Amino acid sequence: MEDQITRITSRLVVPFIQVYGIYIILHGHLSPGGSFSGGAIFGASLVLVALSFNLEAGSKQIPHNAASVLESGGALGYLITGLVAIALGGYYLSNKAAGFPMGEAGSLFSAGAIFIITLFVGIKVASTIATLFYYIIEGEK
Amino acid sequence: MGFSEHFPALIVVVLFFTAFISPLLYRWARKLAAPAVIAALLAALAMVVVLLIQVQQFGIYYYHMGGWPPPWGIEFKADPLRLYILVVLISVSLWIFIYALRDLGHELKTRVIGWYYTLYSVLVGSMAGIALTNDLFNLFVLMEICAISACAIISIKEDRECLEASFKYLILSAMGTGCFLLGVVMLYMVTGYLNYSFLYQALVEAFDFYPLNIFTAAALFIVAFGTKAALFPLHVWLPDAHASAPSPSSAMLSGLVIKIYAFALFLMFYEVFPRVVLEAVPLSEIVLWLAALGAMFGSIYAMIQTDLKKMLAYSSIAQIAYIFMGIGLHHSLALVGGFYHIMVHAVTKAMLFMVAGVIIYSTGVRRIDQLTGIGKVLPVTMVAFTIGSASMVGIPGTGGLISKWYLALSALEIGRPIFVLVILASSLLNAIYYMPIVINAFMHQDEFKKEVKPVPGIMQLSMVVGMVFIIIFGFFSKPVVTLLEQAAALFF
Amino acid sequence: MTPVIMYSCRVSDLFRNTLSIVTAAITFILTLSLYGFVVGGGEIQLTLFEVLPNLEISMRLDLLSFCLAALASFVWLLCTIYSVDYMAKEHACGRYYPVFIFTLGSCQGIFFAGDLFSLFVFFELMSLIAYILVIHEETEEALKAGYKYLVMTIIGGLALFFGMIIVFELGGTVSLGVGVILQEPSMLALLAFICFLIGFGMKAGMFPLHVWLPDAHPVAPSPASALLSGIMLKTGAYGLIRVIFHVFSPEMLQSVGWNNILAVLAVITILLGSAVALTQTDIKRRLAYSSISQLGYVLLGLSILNNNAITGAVFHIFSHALMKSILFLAAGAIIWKTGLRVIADLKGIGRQMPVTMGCFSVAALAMIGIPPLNGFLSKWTLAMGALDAQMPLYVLVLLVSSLLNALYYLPIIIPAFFEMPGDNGHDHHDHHEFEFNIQEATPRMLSVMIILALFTFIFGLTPNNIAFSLSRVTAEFLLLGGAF
Amino acid sequence: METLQGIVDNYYYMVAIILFVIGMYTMLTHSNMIKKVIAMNIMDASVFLMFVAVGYAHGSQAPIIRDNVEIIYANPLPGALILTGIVVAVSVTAYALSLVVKIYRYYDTCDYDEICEMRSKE
Amino acid sequence: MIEILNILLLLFLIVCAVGVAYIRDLLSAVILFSSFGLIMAIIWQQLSAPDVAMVEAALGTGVVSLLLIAAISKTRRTE
Repeated sequence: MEDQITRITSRLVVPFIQVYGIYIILHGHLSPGGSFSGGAIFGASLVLVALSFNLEAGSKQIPHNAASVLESGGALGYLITGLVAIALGGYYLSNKAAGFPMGEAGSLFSAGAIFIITLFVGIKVASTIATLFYYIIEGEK
Repeated sequence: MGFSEHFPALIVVVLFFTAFISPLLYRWARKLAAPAVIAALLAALAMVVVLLIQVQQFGIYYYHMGGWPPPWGIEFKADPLRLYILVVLISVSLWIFIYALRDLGHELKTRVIGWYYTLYSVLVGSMAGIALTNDLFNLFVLMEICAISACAIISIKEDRECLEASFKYLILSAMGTGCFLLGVVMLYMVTGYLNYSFLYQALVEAFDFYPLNIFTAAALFIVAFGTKAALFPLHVWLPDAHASAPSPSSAMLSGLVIKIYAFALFLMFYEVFPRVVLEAVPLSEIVLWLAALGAMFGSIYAMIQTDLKKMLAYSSIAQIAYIFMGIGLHHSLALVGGFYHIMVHAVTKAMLFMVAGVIIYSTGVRRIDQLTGIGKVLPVTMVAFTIGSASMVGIPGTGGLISKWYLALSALEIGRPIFVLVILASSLLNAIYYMPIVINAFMHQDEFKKEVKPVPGIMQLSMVVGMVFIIIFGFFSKPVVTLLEQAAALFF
Repeated sequence: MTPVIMYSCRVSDLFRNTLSIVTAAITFILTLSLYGFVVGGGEIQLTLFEVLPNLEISMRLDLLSFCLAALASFVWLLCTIYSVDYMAKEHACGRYYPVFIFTLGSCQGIFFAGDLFSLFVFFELMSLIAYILVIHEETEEALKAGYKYLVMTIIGGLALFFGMIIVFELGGTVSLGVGVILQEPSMLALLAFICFLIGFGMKAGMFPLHVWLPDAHPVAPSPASALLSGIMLKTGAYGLIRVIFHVFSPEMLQSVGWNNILAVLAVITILLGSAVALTQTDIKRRLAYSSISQLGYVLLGLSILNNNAITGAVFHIFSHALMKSILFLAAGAIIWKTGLRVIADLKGIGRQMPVTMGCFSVAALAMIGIPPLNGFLSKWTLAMGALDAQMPLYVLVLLVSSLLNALYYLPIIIPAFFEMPGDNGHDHHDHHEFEFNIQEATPRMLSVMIILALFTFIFGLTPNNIAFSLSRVTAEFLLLGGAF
Repeated sequence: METLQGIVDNYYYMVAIILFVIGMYTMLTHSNMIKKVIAMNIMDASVFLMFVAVGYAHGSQAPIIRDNVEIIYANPLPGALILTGIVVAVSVTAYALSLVVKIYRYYDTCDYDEICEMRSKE
Repeated sequence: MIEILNILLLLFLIVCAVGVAYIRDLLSAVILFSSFGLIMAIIWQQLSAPDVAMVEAALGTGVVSLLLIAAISKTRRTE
């Protein structure tokens, strides 16, 4: 897979894919999409890097340790956000009732806890996909 | 109710939280990882007990995730029966975990132990969720999580049998969840609800218009949960999976995981499908007869095994059949018997797998015919085995008798003594394959030939705890039975 | 309460010999101390705790329990004393004594059980514990016999369980002595009756279920066989008595004719046991088959269900316990001293071990039913009962069986005293051994046998002795439905 | 005729059931493990298709807030559920594939029947 | 008109599924499967569930095919 064309193309394309992924994650509550699809796109971009260069370059881009920390961190963030809602007096994972700041409907920061949660889930999905790919392709972990 | 109103969610959350934090802890502060899991389990147990007390005082309690009321939001329900299951689940898993602390180092590579903690907490958390949830789709998701983590604690051992067994398990349980989801869709199609309580009411009306859909859904549920809980003809995955897994995992799988699915099937039959549906088609009958067959064939298969853990696994098939019988008999006493058996068998089978684990740890022997004379070198272990098998057979003074008593009583109550015969015949078969092991272990002239490693104190302690509990279940069963009778009264 | 103390007497340590004797003695004395109370017609019902709603471990003391408990603890005491010498040669005494005493405890538990459930619990407990006694020798043969015993025990236990559940289902309670639980005959009640028959009959060595007995008794150490035959078989009979009189009622059984099932089986048991005993060459096996036939008498008495028959049955429990204990202990003494088990080898042994063989002969004669001994009295009473019930056929059965008894006991006794060892000269080694190595058993063992033999005489010679009158009273008590 | 009409009316359901059956058949009969995993995905997808079809009302629009509030929305709940379902299915697939790779390393084959044969020879 | 498109798509789905079942070359099967996923995504768009369609396109088709191909590259290509 050491091909000049794929390298250059992927070098060009990857930043856009990543931005697009982040966009989808962040706008999940406004337009179709969300953390799962956005995270998958982001993760796919990482896999693309790994495929078009070689595994070492990919590993450099997202080291294994960092990936697994991010995985746990993403899930933990999700759970903690839910707990914060309880601390603020609502039910678990409740949003408006717990007093998260709600913005204008239609703007980016309009959904209180949803925003935080999607962010965390996006991180989780992206890092998980990358980890899984490495796991299968490398075999030894 | 104050802070405790959040407990239904927190029980699950705290376990998942530990699950994700433990690999981090294992990476950075290795000594804290295991205590963290223990602390989480203890916290969950405390919450369950508090909830149980409150539920008994104030009645059934519903918790809405995110404050969304049903039928849209996910709803958790806390009623005595579910909390009873949770108490059994969490305390037994705590006990197994403490045992696992020593045994894991022997069976697994150090590197993956942190992941084992994660999977363990996820497994317990998802099972707690299955028991608590009041929403079909949530049930589906939790079932998948449970299936993956259950497979993973088998395959984490990374030898050939484990991998192959867990793949088989994964495929069959994927089939099970596929069927389940199809059933859910069928129900959603005719009612538009996923919440148990709403479904229960809506199905009464919908039954007049779409009987076929509802029957199909019910049949699919039986297949789904039957596969997952190893109801007789769908049990093929169980022996391999349970026998090849590391011993704590086997204890967990045989002791708890299959019970949770049986409990889920029970919820389907009693909380989702109204009586009219169950009376129109003999669904309970099907479950009942399959259970009867399972009770016989599980024992017969167990008799011809040569591997100790395989034998225990087949015995689980026979024992889970009692629980299904408790569900299928459709009588309050049968429920008491079935649910009591959930507890008894969870403790007993977990302990028996621990015994197997200790034997493997200490001597490396797995074959039944090589166990001759082992009672003299591992006395505590084999006494535990003796008591465990006594409970399996249903000798008086052990918990096994009480559940059989109730099952048999209810079979008579509805006028079907044939099932009493099944229970008795199955007990006899149990005796036939458990007793020779005990006898040969203690009463044989031949000395045990293999080299023996000393058994760590914590393992012995866990087994002693198990023994004590089995005896306690046999004699002081009244509080539990009273609780169960109250809980069962809600359904009749 | 006394039974509780008895039950808790489970001790094992260095002083175990003394201690177990003392325990057995205490048990015996405590049981006896209840005598005055019971004869005064007292009854005690005592609930220890509830296992399940309406299902409790409870204790109950009445005349019948007292009789059997006293008998059991008496024989036990003597057997324990006997064991001290006998077991000195054996291995694993540390296991033997606690188990021995524990069996006593559960046996007393059976006799004092206040309801079917506790009866069942103690019954199972005793059977399973006795398993350890059966396979004490740990030989291949013992293990095989033990396995058979275990399987049969479990089958019996399950049958009992089934029967008990039916009773609970139909009657709502399993307490004994609150009157008759099952009033109406029905299919289920018949099923329950058959189940009890299987469960208790298995223990009592009733005909189709006796297969474990001739294997298990001979392989156990002799004191244990004495108890197995002498007392533990009786627990089966005891259970049947309880079931017949407290769960069902004699009138009901007679009216629907279910007692005939028992009668037929009992007759077969008697004849078959005696006949097969004839063909045995091993002395302990012969004794075991003899036990089967003797228990048949008890069952026959129970099936006839009138005053004389019941008296006979209860008294036969007494007398058979004494006789069979002597026989097994004597056989044990012979084996202990000489290692001989085959009957043909025992010629002339009466000259070397006169006291042992003397006791043996007394007991054997009692078995046959020679008049001044207690066996005669019980058979006589049974026969009276049979005649009362217009059943001369049963008398015939008794006579035939006695004849058979004579046929298989006399060939042991007569050669033992009147023939020289090695008459047919088949082994010189035997001869040698007989000449020089055989002495009398130790005094303790002898004294035990002598005491038992004395009781055999006493009970036989004085028709109004205490055991017989107790049996008589018990029978009346039972026929009156458990109330004075 | 009525049945036929029913089939035509509910063609989404029918296709979903057909796919489900194909998926299950492939999953249970084919011995190749990767094939099994793909079939599992097909089976899941068919159920999801059915689920979404349940939530679809004829002529309805995607449930996105717009200025015009008069239009019929499709039921968003199945959509949200299916999202979760897909993620779950993907994770099961990923796990199954990692198992397959590991099994391949031990047995040098992906074929389940061959593995069974090898095991029975041992 | 749109109905006919839908029906065609559905038929194509079935064809893909059957193809997956019968093709012995695993890589082709994976490609067929990913086209199956894409068609599924279109159908979901037709059924007014755009976010499901998006997730299916990204996860169900993209990631799963990726993983499948990775797995096949590690193992054997034919059945």
